[in-house]
Amino acid sequence: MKEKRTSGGFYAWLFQRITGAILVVLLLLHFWVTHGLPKPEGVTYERIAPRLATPTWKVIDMLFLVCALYHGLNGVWMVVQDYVDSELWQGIIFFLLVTVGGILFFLGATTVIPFKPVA
Amino acid sequence: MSEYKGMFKVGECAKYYGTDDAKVIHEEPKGVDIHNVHLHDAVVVGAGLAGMFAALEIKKAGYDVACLTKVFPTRSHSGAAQGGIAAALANLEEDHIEWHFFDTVKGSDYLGDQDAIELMVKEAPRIIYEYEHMGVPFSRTPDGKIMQRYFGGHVKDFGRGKPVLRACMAADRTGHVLLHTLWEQCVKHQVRFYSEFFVLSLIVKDGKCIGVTAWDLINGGIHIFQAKAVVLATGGYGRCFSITTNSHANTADGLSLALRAGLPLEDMEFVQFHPTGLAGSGILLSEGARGEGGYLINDLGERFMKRYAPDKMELAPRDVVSRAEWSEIEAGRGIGGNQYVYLDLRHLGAEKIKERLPQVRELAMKFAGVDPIEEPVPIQPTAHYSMGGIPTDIRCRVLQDGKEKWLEGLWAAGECACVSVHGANRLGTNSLLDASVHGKRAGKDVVAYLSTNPVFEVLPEDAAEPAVKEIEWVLNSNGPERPSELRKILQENMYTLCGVFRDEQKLEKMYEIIKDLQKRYKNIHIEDKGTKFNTHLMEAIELGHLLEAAEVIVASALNRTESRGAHYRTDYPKRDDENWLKHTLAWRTEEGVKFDYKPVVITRFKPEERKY
Amino acid sequence: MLEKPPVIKSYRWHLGSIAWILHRITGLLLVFYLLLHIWVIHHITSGPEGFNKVMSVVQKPIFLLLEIGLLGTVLYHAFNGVRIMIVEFADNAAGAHKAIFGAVMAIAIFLFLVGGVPMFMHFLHAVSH
Amino acid sequence: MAEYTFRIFRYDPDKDETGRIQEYRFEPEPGWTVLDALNYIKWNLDGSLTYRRACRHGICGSCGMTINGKNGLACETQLKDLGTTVVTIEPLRGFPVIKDLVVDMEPFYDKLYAIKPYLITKTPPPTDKERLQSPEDRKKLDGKYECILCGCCTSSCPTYWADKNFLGPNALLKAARFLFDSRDEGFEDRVNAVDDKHGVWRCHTIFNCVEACPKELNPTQAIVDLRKLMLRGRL
Ligand SMILES: Cc1cc2nc3c(=O)[nH]c(=O)nc-3n(C[C@H](O)[C@H](O)[C@H](O)COP(=O)(O)OP(=O)(O)OC[C@H]3O[C@@H](n4cnc5c(N)ncnc54)[C@H](O)[C@@H]3O)c2cc1C
Ligand code: HEM
Ligand code: SF4
Ligand code: F3S
Ligand code: FES
Repeated sequence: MKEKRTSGGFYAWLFQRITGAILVVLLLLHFWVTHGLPKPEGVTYERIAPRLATPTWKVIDMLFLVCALYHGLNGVWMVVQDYVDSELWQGIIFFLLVTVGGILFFLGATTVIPFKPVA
Repeated sequence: MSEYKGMFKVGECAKYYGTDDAKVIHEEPKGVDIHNVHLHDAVVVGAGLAGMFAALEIKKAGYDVACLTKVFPTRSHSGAAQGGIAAALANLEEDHIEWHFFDTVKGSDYLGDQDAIELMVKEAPRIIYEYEHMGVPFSRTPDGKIMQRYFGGHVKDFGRGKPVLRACMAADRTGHVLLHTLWEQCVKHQVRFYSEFFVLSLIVKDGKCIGVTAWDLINGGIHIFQAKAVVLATGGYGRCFSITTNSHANTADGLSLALRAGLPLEDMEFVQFHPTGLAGSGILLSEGARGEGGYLINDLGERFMKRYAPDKMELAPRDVVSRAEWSEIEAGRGIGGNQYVYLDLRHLGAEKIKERLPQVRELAMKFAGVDPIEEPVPIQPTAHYSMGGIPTDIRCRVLQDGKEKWLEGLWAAGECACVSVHGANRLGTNSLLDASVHGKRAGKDVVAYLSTNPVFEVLPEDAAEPAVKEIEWVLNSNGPERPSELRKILQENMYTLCGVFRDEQKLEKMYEIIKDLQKRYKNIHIEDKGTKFNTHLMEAIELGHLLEAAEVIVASALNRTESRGAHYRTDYPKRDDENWLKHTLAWRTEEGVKFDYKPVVITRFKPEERKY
Repeated sequence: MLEKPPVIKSYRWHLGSIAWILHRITGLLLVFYLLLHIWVIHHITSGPEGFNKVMSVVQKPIFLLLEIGLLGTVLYHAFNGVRIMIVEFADNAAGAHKAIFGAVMAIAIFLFLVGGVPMFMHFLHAVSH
Repeated sequence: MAEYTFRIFRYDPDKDETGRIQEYRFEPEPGWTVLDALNYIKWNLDGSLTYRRACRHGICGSCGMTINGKNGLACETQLKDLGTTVVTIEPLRGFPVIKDLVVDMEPFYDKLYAIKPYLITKTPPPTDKERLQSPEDRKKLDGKYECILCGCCTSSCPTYWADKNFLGPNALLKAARFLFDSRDEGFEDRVNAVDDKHGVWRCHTIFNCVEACPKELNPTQAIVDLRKLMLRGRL
């Protein structure tokens, strides 16, 4: 049996890279498709809604949501661990970050999953 | 009493004391009540190769050892050694311990004690393997063995053959890796270091050494370290000279401690000068600079070596080249009349310099601001190694009379000791070996001694008195003299008057200067009156040590009316085996330096002329 | 002992530390943006009118300009992130981090121009109407 | 040479509440290093100036300090290479100051002890012979074993400034020096300290350590190599 490892940091690090890599692809895609680059058009319901209704895009958008939320909030958590010494404050902030993450996930998920365009 | 009285209280131990496994600290001290008293089975002074090897050996045998050092262990000067450490491993070509034995004897100009040399060269391969097992990252041969290189004076076939690959190496950082690895092992075995503790005196009671006193540099305060065994391993005394390869910390502390305890010093007149030190500082440029074909040039632009060694030219041995340089300088042909000549590498071309001599180039650029590709490098002979030191027997026990009577409880090893394996001149790569082998032997002998269960003596009431007095005196000093000024006068004169060439007149003059400086030393002042990390205080005390060591060096040099090895008297240019095939022993007394002699141990090789 | 000594001169900046501090700042900005973004887009659930109303607010010319900034921020963070990952996963790449930075930034700038110029035209268009 | 102004951080624990700057003006000689200038001040102008030094040729690691906002060895820094005649000298950042330019290196050494900085072996070595190591295996130690423990790297690391529990580039470099030694069998003993949120994962690849290292080592390379090692160990 190997000695126990604290493992602290490894998974956070790994997932930060994995989500980062996924985000590169998704973000570029997102910019190009949503904003119609390189020929930008206004973002209107009429342009967005049909795409948002397709199952493929629902999957992509959910992946996007999860990755961005994890990556961004874990990023904030990394910054906090650097500059906040007190264990207590770290705990409080961690709790806040998880809560914010949960709420936003809820908001995002309720936007994407049940979405049906109004004709 | 002085205003500094208050600090000599029993203080709490600061965290600098290392790992927490001493058997007894702060046991109710006997006799003394105003100091920090620490009890350890053994105390080692110095954390270079010699000191740490001894400490490790003692610790591994299960005894409680404290290692005191005025600089953090890895900052000791052993780390500066570049070239290598000698051992006849024969990893790449034929080599024999006997050959190494002969080369060392010959190198010593037959002044080395052959029993000690034989022991050392025999021990050499084992010590290298031990280093390897400890983790030293040696360079490797294609089949994975320890890499070896050539080094001056190491040859095949009892001096008759070609150079031999004998210097075990780790690139050009051999000393560095040995020192760091040894420290790592000490950390592993939890040797207790007292870092930045400046040892001030030996405590000797009834002909027995029972401890040392030390000044805690960081926090201030005097500590008594009581022990059953004390090992001195304080390194060299190159700082007696203005131009030296040695560290600022090599200030003859151990030697001065011994002198003050009434012990003699052996063969102090032998100081090795290296021909290629960077002018101004003395920082060592490797032999490679000459080996690759560099020219030595005087003010007239001549390759002056043609006058001194027409065959070998720049490739002549160290002492010959050093003397040639100095002759030019004395004849006023130093560059611009100064005390240096040029090492010219420009004809080698940028490519070759970059490829073969990167280290030399880097040193010249970093420390002299000169790029050898574009300009010649100013160089001068530089004080490099101290052959003499505290007389010990082959078990590293310090001899009270220099001959056979052991001062119980005291050992010495490394550059500060004189066993003597280097005699009148040390071969390159033999001193790392000396420090390691004798550090280890000292450790072993301490263990043997400790196993006879000696007891802690009762500390005399005045055990710390000399140390207290010295510190108080320096801290309260208010005279007109600046220690740095006195030191400068000492070092510069030692370099010119007791340097590469000596004669009676110069040495007499130097002796006068030292006497005068010693008088002036009594009237110094220091500007830093604090107790915390007071380096001004430390430098002032070190100056006292330098003055004492220099006095003995000069007196010994004056006394030895012959030329042998590194000691060259222009008024006595020949080796004189009839009168001088013997070791000098010198005591400092009220009436000046007193001498005695002891015969050289000759077992196998009869003295012959030393010719290369 | 002085636990927190005052600093006389700020520590020298160089490519690595500048890249890092910008990465950190852009990362935090992006998080801030992400929160807003999710909240804004959530309005799509309230149907076309509501959504278009919100969108018309966030598509005022000033926001169009900010969006170009967003593109730059994203591109910097993304491609510096790629540099970090190259340094971490490629063999012996840490010695070449400056060259890698140059390379990824070249791509980022290229993409910024490809996307940013049209967006700027769009902005000009929006202003003139 | 021109006249130089040396602005030096001073702090006397017996008198001062906090640090201050003291200025010295004089004309240094050509070829002088920062250490030469400090020695000149100590030996001629102000004996109370306090700093560490020993070898004065860049091998003992005593004289690390912050020179014009960048860490380096005083003895290795040529004045003329600074490109200015105003030289600001401060103690190494991130460590408590004992006096003037002397800092408490104990936190630095503690990090080193944490990674067990010594070769750990379990199989006994051959008697009276060296362990073999191929030149290729030995080469893996290049750029790692040369460290002189000067502290310039760890003291330059913004992550270390922020998180005093971070092992720092030096300890991680040392860990790599042993973990990549073909003779070492101490992976299990060391891994807990290294594979920790204050260990190898805390570094943000800022490269200040690489810029600062006077021996031109690359602690960042060591750190990312360790990360890969940990990653492989988990896969
Ligand atoms: C530039 C240079 C290159 C060299 N190259 C080679 C080479 O290639 N091969 C070779 O074999 N040899 C070489 N030598 C010689 C060799 O390095 C030394 O002779 C050897 O390392 C001495 O080791 P040591 O342990 O005796 O002393 P050091 O390593 O000098 O250690 C002395 C120790 O004593 C401590 N100390 C001193 N005074 C006090 C005090 N008052 N209180 C407390 N502690 C004190 C110091 O802190 C230090 O820890 C070289 C020397 C120099 C200067
Ligand atoms: C587009 C692709 C992206 C890539 C390749 C990427 C990559 C990375 C990487 C590698 C890190 C780790 C840096 C470190 O260890 O110091 C990181 C940190 C971070 N990222 Fe991203 N990222 C991307 C997008 C995003 C997005 C969209 C956000 C915002 C939601 C974001 C927010 C952050 C934050 C806040 C940090 C922490 C910054 C720090 O610790 O200095 N990133 N990113
Ligand atoms: S890695 Fe470089 S900067 Fe860091 S301690 Fe070692 S030598 Fe100094
Ligand atoms: S500066 Fe610090 S953050 Fe990492 S790359 Fe060097 S250790
Ligand atoms: S004094 Fe030794 S590294 Fe500068």
